[in-house]
Amino acid sequence: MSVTPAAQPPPQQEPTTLAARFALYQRAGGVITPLLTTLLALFIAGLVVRFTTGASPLDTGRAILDGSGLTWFIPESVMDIRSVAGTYDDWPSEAEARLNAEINLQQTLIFTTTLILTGLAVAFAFRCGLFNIGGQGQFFVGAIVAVAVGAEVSGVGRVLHVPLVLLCAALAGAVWAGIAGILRATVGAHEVITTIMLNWIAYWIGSYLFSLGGPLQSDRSRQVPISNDVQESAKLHVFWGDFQGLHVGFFIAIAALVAFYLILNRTTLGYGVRAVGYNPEAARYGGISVSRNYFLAMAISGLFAGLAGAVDIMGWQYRYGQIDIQQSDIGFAGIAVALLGRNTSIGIFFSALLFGALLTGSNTRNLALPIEPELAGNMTLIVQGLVVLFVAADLVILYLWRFRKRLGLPRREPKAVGS
Amino acid sequence: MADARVDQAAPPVLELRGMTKRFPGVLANDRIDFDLRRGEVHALLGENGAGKSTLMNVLYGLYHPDEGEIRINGKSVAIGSPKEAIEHGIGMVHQHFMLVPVMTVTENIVLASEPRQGGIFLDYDSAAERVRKLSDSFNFAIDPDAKVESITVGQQQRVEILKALYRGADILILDEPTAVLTPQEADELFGILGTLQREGMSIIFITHKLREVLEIAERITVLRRGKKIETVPREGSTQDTLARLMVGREVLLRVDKTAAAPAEPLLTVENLSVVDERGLEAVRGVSFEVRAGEIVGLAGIDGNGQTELIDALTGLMAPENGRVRVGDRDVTTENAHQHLEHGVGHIPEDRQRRGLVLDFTLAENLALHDYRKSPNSYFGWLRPGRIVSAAKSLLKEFDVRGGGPQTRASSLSGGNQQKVVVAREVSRDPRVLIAAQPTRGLDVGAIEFVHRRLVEERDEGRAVLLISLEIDEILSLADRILVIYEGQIVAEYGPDVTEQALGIAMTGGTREGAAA
Amino acid sequence: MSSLRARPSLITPAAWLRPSSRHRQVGMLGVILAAVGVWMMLPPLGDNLRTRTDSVELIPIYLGIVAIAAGLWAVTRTEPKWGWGAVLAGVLGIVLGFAAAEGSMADHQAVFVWSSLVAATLRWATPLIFAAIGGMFSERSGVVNIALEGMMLAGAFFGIWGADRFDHWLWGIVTAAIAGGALAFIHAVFSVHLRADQIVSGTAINFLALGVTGYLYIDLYGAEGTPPDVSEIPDVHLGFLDGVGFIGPIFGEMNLMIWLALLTVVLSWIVLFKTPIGLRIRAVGEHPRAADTVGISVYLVRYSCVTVSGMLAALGGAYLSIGFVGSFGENMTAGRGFIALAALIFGMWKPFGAFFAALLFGFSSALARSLPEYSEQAALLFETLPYVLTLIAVAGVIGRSIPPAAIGRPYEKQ
Amino acid sequence: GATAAPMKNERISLVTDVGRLNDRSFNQLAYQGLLRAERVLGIRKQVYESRTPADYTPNLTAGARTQSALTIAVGFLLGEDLNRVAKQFPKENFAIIDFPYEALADKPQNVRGLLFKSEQAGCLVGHIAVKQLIREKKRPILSAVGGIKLPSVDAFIAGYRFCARRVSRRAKVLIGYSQSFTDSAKCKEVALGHISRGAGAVFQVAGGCGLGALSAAKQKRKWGIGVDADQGYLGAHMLTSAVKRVDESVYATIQAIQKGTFRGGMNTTFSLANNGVGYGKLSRKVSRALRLEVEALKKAIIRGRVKPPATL
Ligand SMILES: Nc1ncnc2c1ncn2[C@@H]1O[C@H](COP(=O)(O)OP(=O)(O)OP(=O)(O)O)[C@@H](O)[C@H]1O
Ligand SMILES: Nc1ncnc2c1ncn2[C@@H]1O[C@H](COP(=O)(O)OP(=O)(O)OP(=O)(O)O)[C@@H](O)[C@H]1O
Ligand SMILES: [Mg+2]
Ligand SMILES: [Mg+2]
Repeated sequence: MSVTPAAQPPPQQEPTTLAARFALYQRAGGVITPLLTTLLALFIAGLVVRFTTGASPLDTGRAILDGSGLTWFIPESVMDIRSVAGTYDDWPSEAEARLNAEINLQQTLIFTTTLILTGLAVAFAFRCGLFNIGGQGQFFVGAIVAVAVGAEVSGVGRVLHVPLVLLCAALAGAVWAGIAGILRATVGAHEVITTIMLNWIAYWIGSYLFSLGGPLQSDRSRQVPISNDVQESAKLHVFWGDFQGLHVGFFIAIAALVAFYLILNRTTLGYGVRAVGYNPEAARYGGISVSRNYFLAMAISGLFAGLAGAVDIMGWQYRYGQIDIQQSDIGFAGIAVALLGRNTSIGIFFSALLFGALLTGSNTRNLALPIEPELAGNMTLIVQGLVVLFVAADLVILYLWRFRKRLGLPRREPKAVGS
Repeated sequence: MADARVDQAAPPVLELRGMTKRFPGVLANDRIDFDLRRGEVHALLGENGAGKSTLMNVLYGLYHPDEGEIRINGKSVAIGSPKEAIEHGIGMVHQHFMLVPVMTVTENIVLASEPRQGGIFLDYDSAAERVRKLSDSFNFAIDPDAKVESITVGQQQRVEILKALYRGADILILDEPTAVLTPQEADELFGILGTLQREGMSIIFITHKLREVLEIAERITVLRRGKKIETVPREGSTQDTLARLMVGREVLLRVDKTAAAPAEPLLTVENLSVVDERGLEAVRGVSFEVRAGEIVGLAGIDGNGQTELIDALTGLMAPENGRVRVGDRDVTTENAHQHLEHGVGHIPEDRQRRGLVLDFTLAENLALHDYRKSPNSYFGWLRPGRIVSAAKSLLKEFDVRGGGPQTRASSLSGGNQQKVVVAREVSRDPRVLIAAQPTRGLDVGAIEFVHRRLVEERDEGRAVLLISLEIDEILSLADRILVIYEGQIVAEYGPDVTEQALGIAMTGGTREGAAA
Repeated sequence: MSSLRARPSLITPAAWLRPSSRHRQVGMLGVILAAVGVWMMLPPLGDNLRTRTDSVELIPIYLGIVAIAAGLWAVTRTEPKWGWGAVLAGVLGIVLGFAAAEGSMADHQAVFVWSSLVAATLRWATPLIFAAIGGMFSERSGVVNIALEGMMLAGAFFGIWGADRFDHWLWGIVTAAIAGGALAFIHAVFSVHLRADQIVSGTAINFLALGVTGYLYIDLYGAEGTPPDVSEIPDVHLGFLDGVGFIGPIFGEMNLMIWLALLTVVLSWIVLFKTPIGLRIRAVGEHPRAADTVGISVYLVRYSCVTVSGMLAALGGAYLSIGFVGSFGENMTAGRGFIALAALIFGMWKPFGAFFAALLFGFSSALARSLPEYSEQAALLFETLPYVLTLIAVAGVIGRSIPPAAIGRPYEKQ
Repeated sequence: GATAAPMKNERISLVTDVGRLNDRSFNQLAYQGLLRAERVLGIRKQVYESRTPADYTPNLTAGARTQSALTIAVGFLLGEDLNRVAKQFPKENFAIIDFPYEALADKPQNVRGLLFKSEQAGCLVGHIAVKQLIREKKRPILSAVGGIKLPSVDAFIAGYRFCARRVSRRAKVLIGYSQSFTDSAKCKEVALGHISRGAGAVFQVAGGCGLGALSAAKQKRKWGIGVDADQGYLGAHMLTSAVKRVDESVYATIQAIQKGTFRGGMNTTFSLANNGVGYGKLSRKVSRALRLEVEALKKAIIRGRVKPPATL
């Protein structure tokens, strides 16, 4: 599965594709296409909801938007919340409604934080021509180490403890991904296999550590397979909200976005990574060590994913457990986030926000569909799938565009060659 | 079979009328008229980007024309896909070969019209047999069971021709077929085309090489910037008139240079042996030296160890034996980066695969070797401003057209891409410049530029090693000529050796060697 | 493509031995030593040895250490492949040695009933084989299929739905294939026609499959789940194998789908390498433009291959639901699609390669299921065995696998 | 408390853990209890599924903030979050399944723990299984297939093993964990392994995964024993089930709310004594004598004469 440019001969059709897309973007003004596809996606999802439940597609879209908390920015709109079918009562008061929007926005941003970091983990490797499908495992390792260092180390002040935990978790993630990097660099083992395997290894090691009687299982209660809570000194400051509010990890994620951009575009390291990603043969010819960059790119990817794990633990979860590991899929979501964001910082920010909003907005708490609750959860999964599917296909818009053209709308004359 | 004479009176087998093709922002073909007579070789001549390939791709159904009409044997036809083109008896050998490297010759040839066994299974044996027969009838000497990636470029091209013949083509389009061939291979190709012509085939032949045009074409159509300039018969045309039609100005066809003044040896190679990817010894005990102020030409047929030799000289591959010195420094075991540091410049043979990172901007590409150094970077931080401004002046100096420092390399034409590579290598002020196939696929204007530049570098006291498959290029540039054959240096000549002598040495000393 | 590399065709093909081959031998030796150590721990040899001496578990530990040393030696001397292999094999040997020392020896027999281990191996491998072969068709034609998981899940659900609805397992298989094919067709539309990123599209399909099957499952079957008396795919009873030692218990009573999986491997090999269709598929995956210029419809080939891949993956799912456990549960494929993807790559996109990779995986899963008898504490750690073994295998023995050249890149007609 | 007037139409919220509603285990049973309360008691239900642990707090909070009369947290995974939310909303009522209130860090006084003596149910089915095998002249080897090693799982198995051995010293209980509550193929493999080692009855304690174990029993013509709900409907191979009436506990708690008798800061323990656990429908092949014997054992346990342990 080579998304790795490594094995590709220089493609002739590539520029055409890029050029065609580029032209489209230019015509559409850059941001219009993603916006349009997102709206289209929500509408299609709404159609499916309509088909199965009879609810209006527009209401569905509106409910998801409300549920995501993004309407918090428009205070007038919060009291206007309508559930899809009207089974969901109004909030007792406007203040409560506003608080609800606020809580939802916090949850959206908490997801966004994690998704940005797991997205970066995929994107960085991708820029080096590697497909890091192992963000999940690196996330686990980061979370595990964060719990271990955050809970078991005590007596250091917050000033030391927080950076210590972040550092250890990031390093753990880097080491975990680095294994795949080394294997790719030295023996050429395909990173898709190795990272899938490392995911499962991390999964089971984590399950073991937190299992009843496991090394990291809670001292307080021998009854449950979860860890101790991290020390107060290892918790990230929550700066907005009381009920699992937004923590400063959000800014760590933003900083990571900036770091990602700077490393890639402003450092010699990033230059090497990109060169290898685009054309390993040319990079080698240019005096750049391909294997070193494979390793580094994977390790840095793992660093981001490890941070994601740490930030989740330190920001709101405070403990980790066997079941948490077995149910988590946030690392996989990172793949879609990165690719949807076209592996750039800005793109990843917005796609992480989109995913975060979708996850919060479409969960059963917010998208109260007029169907049995046990069906609703699966309905929201369908909605998410459809949205991702259509958002990815920006060409849909091009088809619609062409369709418009076929209707006889005018187009500009291309200029002659050589002018 | 009918006589080879072209029937002037009969209607043309193929006629294009007012063909127009637009790409976003580019008018690639502008109302072009073109006709092809039965049994003729009609050359299509033009600079890089003139629209030749586009026109032929339209004819072959790969592009859909915006306007225009195609007539075959007087009848207007619509060609919507290569499949339909094939049905109309059109075969095309593309500029970039349309072969699947990991499949065998036979598989490539029979693809999509496979002989079957019991209606279901691929009858590979009879396919291979047919391919062998077809190949033998044209004296192609191609092993039907060889993997395409393991045969020479010349052979690959014959496979392409066989592909067209196998499908019963009677109009054959060849897009820059000689760009990748050795002189011998090119001659063989012309022989083949002669045979085909005698059998009644009509051929469209695209090239930049004026000499070839005059050698085989009955008529020549010249395109410039998407427009048809003129169609002229061979009689009465000369290289100079054609070049002027093509470029729109006078072109210098020979390289002006003074005699070399070689000084101290800068590149010394002693008893070098290199093993290729498959563990075979590709370079076997080669020794030579290149002195400051001379151009040493390394002539040889493709696949005689040049690639491995270059890789070893530039640190991309560790030699098995022997040593390499740059100046006084032994660089045998050093890596590519260290070679660059010690003054080796390298214009690689494949600019798209090696020379450039096509998705990088020109500025980034120009910094490829030195991005870690001041002033391009500072403690690991790049300084884009410096990189861009350095690039700006380089692009100007080397007359790179079609983009600025922030343009992606992929959007440049081949000639300009090559200029970027040359600019980078030369501007680093290397002591030794290894130039492999520096003008492959370039038009006359660009070739002129690169050649001039190489001579200038020599005159500035660099040691230049020129590796080329084109005897012409070697003869017009080199001050001393080495011939490589089966991984060994088999002959050394001065600058005034004859083409024949060189050709014989390149094929192992005997005429039989050439046929093998 | 212009970048076909010309090879020296005239050089006599005598292979000059490189000095590094000595290093390779050391690495190989390391792998072999460690393998011997592991083997000695397993019955019947292990039991016999154990009756003579009680520190028998030291053997793999010693051998493992030697193997690691040899491996490191080779690694530092340009033979990373065998070197790392030896290191990892050595580690495995040591782990097994310790496990043996910890565990109660009486349980060895229980763990290594070879015939039941082989039977379990085949059961684990079957869904993987279907999905990996399915993935092979898709990826050979140039379309990444990360959605095998979802297609499998769809097969699992619609398999049981069809068997229930039409009262026969045969219909279950048919509906599973249709459902998987339909899901795959969506993937094809998006990744071939709409040129969406193939991985994003695949991820979305996985979401969709999870949602759709979960939704329909609850909607149709509610709290009690799929009916207990649903028609299941039968086992094939081979009477003449009854009582034949070792073979009998394995092949005498094997599920029809396991036979079908084996058949699929052979058939797909024939299709891919012995028919014109296979030739075209491979050409499209390697060089779509070349295929286009001889009149092959790249889109058609890709659409069909992706659809077939979904159908096959769905058969793997159907095996799980109506072939093996006889019921459906939400997300019952539990990541097998991704393992199948790994098996496909590990098997270098070849039918038999994928088959053996799936077997390796099945074997280690089967082994992991029985190992907890050694040590209850470490039960969860034994779960890592399939993954660790695969990691060792990719790292140490196989190494690089080169994907079809055009994979992942949408093809644009001019 | 006969003082409070019965309320009608109050809102009751249910928050699942990440197993979600259709886990064929306590989430599903709790939901069924809620449905019954909706039908019979006329409450208004409000169900929040948790897809990730990040949903726990917001979901519990939403339950409290929408003025639910009671918010029920399903499972110990929600313990820490419930602790926090219950403190935030001291006036609201909460209940948590399978978790003692005093194990919550702050021991909030508005939370009620709903506990189950699953070992008693395990004991009964263990007894039945051994007796049945002995009567059929088979070796008394039993299999228990657990999902993940959790106290709530082990309680069943501990009772099962204790009472199996109580019947016969020869009785052997093979215990295996599939390490999953969803992947039924894994459970089936574990069960097949046990059966190949002679197990004559398979007790599943693994939610949805356990269906695989029961399928193994069916295929190999051994006895199957269900868990949580009465799974007798699965077929003739079902010997009985160890029933844990989570639905009952939810229903009873809602009833208490309506009657105004709900108190936080304490636990309700559901056991054989109050019919909170028990055994399911017995196979038709179970003799009358055995049926009487089981009832006797049940009484013995209720009186405290037999005390199955809750841990292995
Ligand atoms: N796929 C394409 N998309 C956009 N523009 C194109 C495309 N192909 C060609 N062009 C444009 O059409 C013009 C003609 O290109 P064409 O490839 O026909 O030139 P050519 O004569 O074959 O050049 P050369 O001799 O270098 O092969 C080019 O200058 C280019 O601008
Ligand atoms: N896909 C494309 N999209 C837009 N412009 C293109 C595309 N391909 C080529 N061009 C333009 O076409 C011009 C000529 O490109 P072309 O590929 O014909 O190079 P070339 O001149 O054939 O090079 P050479 O023959 O030396 O390999 C360039 O200026 C480039 O900008
Ligand atoms: Mg060209
Ligand atoms: Mg061209």
